[in-house]
Amino acid sequence: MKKLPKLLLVIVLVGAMVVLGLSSSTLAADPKVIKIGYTAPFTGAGAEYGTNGWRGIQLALEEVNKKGITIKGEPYKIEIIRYDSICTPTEAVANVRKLAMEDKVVAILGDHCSSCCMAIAPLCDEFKIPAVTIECAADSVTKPGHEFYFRMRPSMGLMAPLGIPRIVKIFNPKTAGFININDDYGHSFRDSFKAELAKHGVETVVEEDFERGTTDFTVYLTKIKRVKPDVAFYVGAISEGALIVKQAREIGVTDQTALFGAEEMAEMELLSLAGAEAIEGTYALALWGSVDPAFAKRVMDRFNAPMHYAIIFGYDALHVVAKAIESAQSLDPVKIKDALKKTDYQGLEGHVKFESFEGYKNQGRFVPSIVKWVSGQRTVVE
Amino acid sequence: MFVASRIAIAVSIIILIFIPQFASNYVIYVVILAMLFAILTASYDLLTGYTGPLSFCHAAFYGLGAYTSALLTLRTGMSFWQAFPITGIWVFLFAAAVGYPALKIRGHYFAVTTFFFGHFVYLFLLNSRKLTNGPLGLRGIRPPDSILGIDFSSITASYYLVLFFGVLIVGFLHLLVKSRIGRSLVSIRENEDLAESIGINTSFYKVLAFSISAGLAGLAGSLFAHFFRFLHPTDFAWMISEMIVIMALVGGLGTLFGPIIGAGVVKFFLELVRPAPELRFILLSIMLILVLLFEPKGLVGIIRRIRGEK
Amino acid sequence: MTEEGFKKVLEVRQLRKHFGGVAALSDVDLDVFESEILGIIGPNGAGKTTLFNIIAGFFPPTSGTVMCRGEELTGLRADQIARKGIGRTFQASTLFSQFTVFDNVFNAFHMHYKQPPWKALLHTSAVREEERTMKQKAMELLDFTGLASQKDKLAENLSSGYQKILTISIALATNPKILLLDEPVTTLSPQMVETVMGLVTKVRDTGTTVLIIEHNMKAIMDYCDRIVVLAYGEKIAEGLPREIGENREVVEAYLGVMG
Amino acid sequence: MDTLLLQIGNGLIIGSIYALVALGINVIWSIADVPDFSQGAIFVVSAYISYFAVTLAKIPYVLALVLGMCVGSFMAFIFERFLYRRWRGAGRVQLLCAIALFFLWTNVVNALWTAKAKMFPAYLKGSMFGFSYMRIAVVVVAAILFVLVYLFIMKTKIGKAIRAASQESEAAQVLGININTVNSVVFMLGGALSGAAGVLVSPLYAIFPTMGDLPLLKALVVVILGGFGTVGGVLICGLGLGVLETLGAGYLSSAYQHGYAFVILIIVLTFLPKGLFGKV
Repeated sequence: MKKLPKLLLVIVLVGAMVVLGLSSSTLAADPKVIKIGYTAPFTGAGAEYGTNGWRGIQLALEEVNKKGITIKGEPYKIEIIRYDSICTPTEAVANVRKLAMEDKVVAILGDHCSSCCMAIAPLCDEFKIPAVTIECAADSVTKPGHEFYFRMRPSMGLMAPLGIPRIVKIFNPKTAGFININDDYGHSFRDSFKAELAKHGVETVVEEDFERGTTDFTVYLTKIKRVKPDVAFYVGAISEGALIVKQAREIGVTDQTALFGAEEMAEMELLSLAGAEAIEGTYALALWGSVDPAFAKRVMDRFNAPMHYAIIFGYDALHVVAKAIESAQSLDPVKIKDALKKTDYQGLEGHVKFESFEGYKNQGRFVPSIVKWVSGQRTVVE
Repeated sequence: MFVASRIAIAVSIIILIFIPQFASNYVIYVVILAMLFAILTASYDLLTGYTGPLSFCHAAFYGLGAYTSALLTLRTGMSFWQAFPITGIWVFLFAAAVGYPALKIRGHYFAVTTFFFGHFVYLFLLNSRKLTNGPLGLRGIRPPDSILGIDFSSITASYYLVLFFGVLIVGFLHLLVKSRIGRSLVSIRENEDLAESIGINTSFYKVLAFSISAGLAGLAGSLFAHFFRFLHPTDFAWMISEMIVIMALVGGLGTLFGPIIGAGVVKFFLELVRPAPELRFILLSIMLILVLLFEPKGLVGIIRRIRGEK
Repeated sequence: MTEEGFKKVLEVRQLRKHFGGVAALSDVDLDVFESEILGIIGPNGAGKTTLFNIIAGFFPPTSGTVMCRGEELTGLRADQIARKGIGRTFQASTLFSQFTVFDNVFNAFHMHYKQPPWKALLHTSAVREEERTMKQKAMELLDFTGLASQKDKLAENLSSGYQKILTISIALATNPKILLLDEPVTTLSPQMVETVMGLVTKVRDTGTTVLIIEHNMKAIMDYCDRIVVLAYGEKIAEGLPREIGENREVVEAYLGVMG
Repeated sequence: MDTLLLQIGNGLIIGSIYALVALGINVIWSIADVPDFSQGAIFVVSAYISYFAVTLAKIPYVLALVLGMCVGSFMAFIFERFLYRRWRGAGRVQLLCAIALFFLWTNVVNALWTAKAKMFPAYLKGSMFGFSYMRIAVVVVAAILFVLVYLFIMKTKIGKAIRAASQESEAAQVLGININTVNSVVFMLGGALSGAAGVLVSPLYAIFPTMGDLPLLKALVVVILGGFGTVGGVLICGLGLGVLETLGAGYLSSAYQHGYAFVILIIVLTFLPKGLFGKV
């Protein structure tokens, strides 16, 4: 039986390692540091969102930490702990539980994908830690909403009533069409815009779903070309949008149908991906009108990347949380939550205030703008 | 069963029982997922480890179980305690219906076909908006109704529920594998023609193993649905099937407790690497290749070599 | 030993088998009598193994029937035919190579369990009792075939001769009434041939009918009661070893010197 | 042009990509008996390397195509020489290794060059009948490669050895054919074809780490439909799948565009276990 002890030792060791290894939080929290968590997709299909969001947060972090936050006379610095959610609910929930329980953060930024936001929102109430989402679009994230979960950008349901009247004014369409990514973002965009269009007497005649990873859209665009709607909304990530608009131009869809892109298609990156000629004369819904060139230059110098709304949201989100901590003058998450409710901050994207209205809770409200690409320039349409 | 392994199992169960008492909420959550994956890898081992056919659609049955149980409770007002067994039986029958024609295909053809079947189930869950609410995810799933005064909305109660069913399922698998039915399955894995020549109805047993393995994955799905209370198709995509295969292989196919150890080790490894997002899947696939290169029988193979067995 | 005195155990009528245009078997008729050793010889590609695979149910014939004591076997699955008392071995010595010798044979008792599967699952005392008797039977069979001393060896570590004996033991474990042996002694040393053929005779003496496909003419001539000769899918001769020895047609079919 | 013709044209273009990758996998599968998932990784890596060659080193597109094929065959050679060869005969281990390689390289590319989609600069302008010259070029180059492979297998000495080995590898060894060289050549051929497919498809769409997933899966279906048949069989099945899929998405439901391959696979496998042109 001499083998027994050796085996027993191995099992006990593995068991101990499993437990200790997991709760490997830093033992003595550094008194001068405020820990804020950030959960976002850095790998998988949604990796673009996470990368851009992180860039915005880093820029804001430098500004905040330069002068530090003084709480009851003590200067503090912010430290961000980021984990990958791969746009998968179980991973996002694991991130939030680790941030809350292990890293003991006072506030959380993220997630980007609506499926993850919907999974982590109830947890924030459970752990009583405030969280600000970067770009989740689905209505159900803040409707009925959660006490500890905040969203700055307007949800799909809010964008439609603000955007559609002006779209109807521009195109005066009778019929409309949709070609959208087959995920929570794509479907919530289509559902709310289709409903709002119907209120204005515009009939939706064609709806095309494509799966993430699809690169050839000629199949769907040919159907849209046959039906010839007056305006066609194309919804997805910016790389998908660039492909759609190029292939639409190639097949001649744009001869009878005006192309109207979702939020990502108002980004400068569309110009670099698709080229000025392909996007000439197309419109897009934009989450930011114009942003001061100095910030755009800072982003280009630092990351050699064009402006993207996720950068802006990440930047604003961190500043909003920093302001809330400063006004709360405490590291108690509940006090920070109360301070967040009273946020009144002029951000890059617009005036940030979290209100509860029309069944929404802790939801920001601002009017999205409409952009038109004219000879390679992103012009804001009033 | 060697005395040493039996003690090792008893010690592990004791450790698992005491974890919620002193571990943080995050550790409990991770161990619950690890246990669910242990049920998945153990049930996967019944098919690929013991009976032979290599399949890549185990996450599809996990997903079908989760959505079936969630929809039964949401749409028909059934309680978890009724939906749980019904889900297991439904996924078992569904797998038998799909498995019968599929298992006529042999070797690599079968592996690649299951790869596609898994993706097709993912597409179905994603695209049937009316049934599964598609990409918007299924919310508001109620935790199991409280029995014996235990309120299952707390994570510790869910932990013990998953542990209880986990031990039951693994116990059932252990009895099955040690019985003559298990020996027949292994005969099929070793040599299908010879097994047929000694009177084993190989197609029946293969479909049986495929269906039991799927039904148990469906039960794991049901447990997950009522613990996590929010379902989205991405949790059941082919990447998860891939993960189950790696866990089972790293643990050691055909040993039942190998894949369970594999689930724990790989899940622990993924949590350790959580701060380095980009590296997770690179290191995972390198781990698989190393196992294939140096010890195809996985951790159990290594343990056996240490204990100087065959 | 004339045919009339004994009961027919196996009747093959008009058996044909085509593999995409190639006629592996055409119109083969065959009668097999109780507890005789019937040798089946013929050049490579004569259809011998195809005949065995059809009788054992591994693939269906293009046409024709196989009857066993009045019951039709054609169309049944291999495991159903095994249950009807027809055991077989394969051309290459097919074993559970990763099992021990004992497990190889013990596993082959699959058919004889009376306890229902769900009881087996619960490992009830009756089930455990049944398993003990099966283990005993396996040991008796190993003694019978002379492998008892090597029962804990891995099948793949056995010598080629003993591997052949193990394949026969596996087939015997299904306690068949008819045993189909596909080249049991082809690659063996003369002494090993004697041991294996001695075992075959011992099996026949217990009342089991044995059909042997073999190229080793000496073994066929010494041990078979009757011989059937197949060539190019047709039966060209049948009879006692003496008659087959002098048959000119058989010699031509073989194009070589016999034995 | 009538919509139906447009859709069939789209289908042929996608189908020729499937066929190219499928031809490589088909040759490998029939000789080394492993569905080589790692060809998907080669598809992606070759596309990225030729993208950098064109954008950074400014070399012309045709050279980038050749470079892509060289990279592809080199990677395939390394995989076979140091990994697959170890487990010749153990089919399962080879399959698991192939999938691990595919999984590994997709994530290595994601880690090295981030997930942001990159646009391959167009090398041809203008279009005809609603198809840009670049898309037509895909079908033309694919056809040329198919003919070259056909000649290579039918007319050259190594080609004959490959055909012999695909019948019965033991018999081939008896005839003095060195299985190792045949395997190396077959993998390098497969790698070159997958590399070419990667570089051909990039200018039409964008390159991103998971760009190899769908073409690989479709190519596997084509190989099974073709049932290790002739070079022509793979071409017909590849184009056929592309057209059927496009028509399915065009006229039935578009959400299941990538599901039709599975439906076709199941139908064929239940009725024709040997595949349409199978000789297995």
